[in-house]
Amino acid sequence: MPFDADLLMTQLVVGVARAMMLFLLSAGLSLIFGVMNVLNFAHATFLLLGGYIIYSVYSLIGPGILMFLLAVAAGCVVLAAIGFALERLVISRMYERELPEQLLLTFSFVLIIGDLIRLVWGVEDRSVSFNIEPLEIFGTFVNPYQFVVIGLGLAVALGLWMFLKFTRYGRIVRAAVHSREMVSALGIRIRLIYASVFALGLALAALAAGAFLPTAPMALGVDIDLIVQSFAVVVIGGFGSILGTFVASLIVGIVYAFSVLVWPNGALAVVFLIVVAILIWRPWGLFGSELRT
Amino acid sequence: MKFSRIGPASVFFAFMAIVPLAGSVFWTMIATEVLIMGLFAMSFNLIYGYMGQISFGHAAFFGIGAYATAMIGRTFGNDYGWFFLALAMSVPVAAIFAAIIGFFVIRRTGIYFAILTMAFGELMFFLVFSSYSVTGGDNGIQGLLPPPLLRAPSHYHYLVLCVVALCFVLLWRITQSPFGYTLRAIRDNAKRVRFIGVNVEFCMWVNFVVAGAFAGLAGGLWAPFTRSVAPTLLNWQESGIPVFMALIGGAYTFAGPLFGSLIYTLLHAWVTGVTQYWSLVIGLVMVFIVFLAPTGVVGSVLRQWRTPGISAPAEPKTPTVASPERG
Amino acid sequence: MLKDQNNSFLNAISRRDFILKSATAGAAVMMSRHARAEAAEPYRLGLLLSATGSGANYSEGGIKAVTNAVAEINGRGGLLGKHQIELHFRDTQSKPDSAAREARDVITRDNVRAVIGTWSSAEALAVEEIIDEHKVLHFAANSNSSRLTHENFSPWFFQYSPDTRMESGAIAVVLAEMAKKNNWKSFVSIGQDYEWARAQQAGFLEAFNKLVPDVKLSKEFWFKIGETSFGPYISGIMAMKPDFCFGAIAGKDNVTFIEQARPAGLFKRTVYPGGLLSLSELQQLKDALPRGMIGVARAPFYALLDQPVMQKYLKMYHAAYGADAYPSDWACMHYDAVYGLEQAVTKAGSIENEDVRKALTGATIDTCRGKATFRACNNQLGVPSYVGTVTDSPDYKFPILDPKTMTKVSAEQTWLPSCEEVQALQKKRA
Amino acid sequence: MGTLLSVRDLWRSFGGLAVTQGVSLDLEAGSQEAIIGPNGAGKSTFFNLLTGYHRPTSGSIVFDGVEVSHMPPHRIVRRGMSRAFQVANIFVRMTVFENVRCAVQAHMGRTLDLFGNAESQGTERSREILEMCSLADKAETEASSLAQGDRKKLELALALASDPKLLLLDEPTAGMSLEETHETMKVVDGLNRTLGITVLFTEHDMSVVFNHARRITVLHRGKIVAQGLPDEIRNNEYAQEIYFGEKS
Repeated sequence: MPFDADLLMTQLVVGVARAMMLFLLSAGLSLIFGVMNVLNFAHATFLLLGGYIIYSVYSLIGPGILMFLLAVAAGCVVLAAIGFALERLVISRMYERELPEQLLLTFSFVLIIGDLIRLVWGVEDRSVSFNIEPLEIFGTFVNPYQFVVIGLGLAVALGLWMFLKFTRYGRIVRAAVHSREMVSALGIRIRLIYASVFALGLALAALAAGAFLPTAPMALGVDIDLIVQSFAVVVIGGFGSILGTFVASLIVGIVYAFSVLVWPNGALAVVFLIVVAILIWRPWGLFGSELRT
Repeated sequence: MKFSRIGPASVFFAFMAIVPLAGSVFWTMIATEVLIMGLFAMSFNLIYGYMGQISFGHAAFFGIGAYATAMIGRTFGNDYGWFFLALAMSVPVAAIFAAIIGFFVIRRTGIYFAILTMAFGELMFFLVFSSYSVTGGDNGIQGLLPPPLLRAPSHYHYLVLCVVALCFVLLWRITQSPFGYTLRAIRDNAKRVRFIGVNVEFCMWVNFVVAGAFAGLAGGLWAPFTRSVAPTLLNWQESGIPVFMALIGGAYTFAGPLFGSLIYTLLHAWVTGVTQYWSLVIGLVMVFIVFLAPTGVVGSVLRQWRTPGISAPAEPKTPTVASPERG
Repeated sequence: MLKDQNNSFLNAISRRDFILKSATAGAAVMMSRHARAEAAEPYRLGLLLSATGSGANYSEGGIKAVTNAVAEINGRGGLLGKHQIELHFRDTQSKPDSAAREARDVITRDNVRAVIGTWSSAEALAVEEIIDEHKVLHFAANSNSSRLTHENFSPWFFQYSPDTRMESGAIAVVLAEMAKKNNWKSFVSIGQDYEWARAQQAGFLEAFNKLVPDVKLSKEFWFKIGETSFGPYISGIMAMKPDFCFGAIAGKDNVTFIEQARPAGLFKRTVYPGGLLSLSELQQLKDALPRGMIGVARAPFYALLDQPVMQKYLKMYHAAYGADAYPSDWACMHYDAVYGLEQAVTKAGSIENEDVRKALTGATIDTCRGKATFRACNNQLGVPSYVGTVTDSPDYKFPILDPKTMTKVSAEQTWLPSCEEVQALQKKRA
Repeated sequence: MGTLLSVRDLWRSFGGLAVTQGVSLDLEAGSQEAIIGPNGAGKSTFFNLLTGYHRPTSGSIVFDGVEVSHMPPHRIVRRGMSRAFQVANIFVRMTVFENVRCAVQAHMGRTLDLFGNAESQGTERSREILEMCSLADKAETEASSLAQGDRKKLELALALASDPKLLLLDEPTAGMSLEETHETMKVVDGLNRTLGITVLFTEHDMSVVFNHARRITVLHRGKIVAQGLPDEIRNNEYAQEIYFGEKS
């Protein structure tokens, strides 16, 4: 492999783009776990659901980039509503239950939603194509859509950070990550917070689906491949930490990109080697806090 | 008193012994599957029901056992000697991997234990998957025929029945031993166990290895049963199956996972024959179980007629399992 | 079963209610059997394809085709005019282990005489172990690793698709021409890390090196099935500056790869020949597919319009799914598999497995791809592979591989030249 | 009788905050002493350091002639130092008898006996301990359904199972009724007098402290501020000020 500056540069860019895709997917997962202590196995399945919904809305109102953005917004709203309802009706009954039962419940969502998608949309893959032309920079071609993804990832990261840092709701959510009892003690309606966080997490999954659709078709089984990588990111970054998820996404994305050059078929094994190493060294992740139970 | 604990299991094994007499190859094979998966689920339950930790990478040991048997079988053929050696080797090979992985995972509890086991499981999956020259990569290994006398489904069924029954007795002994009670104590309150003079990490490690070894044996039985192995045996979705079986049957009863395997396997066989939306049905059943029979089917039945104090491990009253020790 | 009942069944059939419909059809068969006690035994046929997992999309064509073909045959009274075909579908979940399990299930529970399937080669390899033991016929119309007909061969196995050696050999023939003409020196390969792609790539290397020994493979990339972001691979390929990039990618991954490679400029830097461009990919990628790209197809209906069987099937397909619907390569091959079974049963005059197997071994049958003969030593159907360049067509709403310039590489040109060589590879089964 | 426990200049800090600051303490074999101090004085941390649950930042702990400051808890227990917790730490999903039997078997070194029968080992001793702690009538009760007072008794029983030379009791009567308190302290006194077990306990209830401890150590902000016989402490102005003063 001829490693020159050009290659390192492009590999860095594609790595970061991959990272931002992972971040969009994992931010909601991390937030939900951080606040509610529920590991949502079905998070990527919700992404899939969001993708199919966006696809359907877009084929109704499309074509055009503006219409696509509208469809993505619609997808986010629908998923948020689903998330809110699901939390109130099902998840909220699980907080006092044992961990395996929670895992099993979200695992059963994977099966149920996967089949519901099949019932409604069938087995055909769905994709949206915008015929993007390559961009030539300094004699190398790059995919301009990568910059869209990177920009979106940064914007979401910044938005979430500002929301958590500067808004009242955000501060309550952060407090809930730290200690559930404290928030209830303050007399804040924790149930509403939980439902809202779940809704936000699912809306983020729909947003990720929107970023995903122009580059890869929505297809059954995609969720199974994605969720494992998403877990890797959340574990490395630390549950509940948006900054951690962001940094971990970068690590996983960039390491993966360079592993592909050196040991292509073992790239995912490398990612899980990192996960294992981190979990042994700091089980609460790079930016998670040790004291959380 | 003792019979009331082993009674249902005796009925179960007696029933398993007469299934082939009905003459249906299909039901014989289903029964074999119930036994193998039941052993897998019981091995998982050593970690969950008795030690209080949830492993989401237990299929790794099942898969490693299956691969150990498959690779020895592929190399040396299927003489009776080699066949039984290959089968037996699934135990130490899985145990060695469990020992290495266990060394790292037992330091963590609760959700971290679950995720660390899952990460190790996925790591093993990707290693098997990408070591194309050794493991055959994605296509796995085929042609794992047992020696002629064991080829007939009913014969293989009786072999499996003997092995699983033996394991059942061994597992029963383990759970009724001082070690078994120490595990229950660790499950209830790991911190306290340290202060009665027990090396908690070491106990957990031993148990992890034992559980891995039994899972490996289940995998070893599985490989010649399906005549082939593939890396999907190791991945995290496969690890969900024993979790489901243990919960459906009742993780806090000794034979619960075995009955869980019976229920799950029959349900699966029935549903896949009726509708292609089998995962929807299974998913709904899972939700149903989680909400309406949280102590599992066997657990719920037992609760109806068993006096407290007799049941080996009792049903949970407080959600203590998930919380890590320090916090 | 009444004839018009069958027609309405055929018309009404759609993807989603396939199972319900076939279940009721099965029930109807059972009932009519009770009604007419003297009716002949039904022919039980297993269908092992994916309804879930990564293979679901590509199994749909097969499911449709088999259902249609069965309905058509049953409409004629069944096999030999009296044996109604009873279809038993099982979801293999795109996983080898599940495939083996479902194969065993459908064989022992429903007593099927034959199975059709599966989607992936790894699944087919697992199933082949089961059918060999139970002496059940296995018609593969999708999965095509050459292991199935060589190393793991079972006499009960019949291959309706060109195997990987033939398919990749065909691409090698076309590419060797181009390499000589353009004075190419090096290339890279990228493939899905699974049986079919591994076999496809190995087959290509062997055949290509024989034809043009001095064009060198400089790097191979393998990725896990279901990869969703190919960025790192694409830039890795471009950095190697190869003259061409051989792709052993099929299905959704090929769609994703092309969707991402195009805006990344890969096709401006190098050519990407060899990917499987079945009707599914052509319809899905549409505009995103670079015109002029070289791809391979297994049964492109648009290039086979002169074949009587294809004409018949196409008419049936339009009747069932509308004038705008066309059968995918997978559908055509699965149709061939059922139609081939009928021809074998007719020839044997019996539905007994041993008779049908003997009748089919070495037989010449009519298929969507013309008359073709099974190779006696490994039950490989002697069908060509179709290598062509992507072009727009006035007749369809999607691009096709140009039939005018298409290279039809015959089976004899690409499979192992002699049966001795085939048999040397086939291991003895215990 | 010689010195059973000798603590020298023990320090421990958590993230820069020194919780234990140079504590030194000697304990005669056979004695029964108390450590008192307001909340946050560092009593629990001190116990945690002694029993190996936390490692000291510096200093030494010599127990029965052996340096134990870097041993893990289970090894210290096996050397004969046992503890009962303030909040009952029992095995809720086992019966009272199984609780104690498990601890007895651990003391017998049977923990790694995978194939033996738990029901036939250490049962005599377990019954003895239950008798001692007046829990014999509740032997078959599931621990989770015990009342608070009985939980504390079981806690004590678990600590006794390892046949300790030194027993550390963290508020042994917390949450108990007056009657239970009396009963429990009678058991403790009995252990000390008849079995010769050295006892070191912390307690909030001053009547318990002054009636049952032969020497009292006052801990404040991680330091020992006073030490002496009950009467001396009662009259020690410094101790009165920081302890009783802050408490009210």
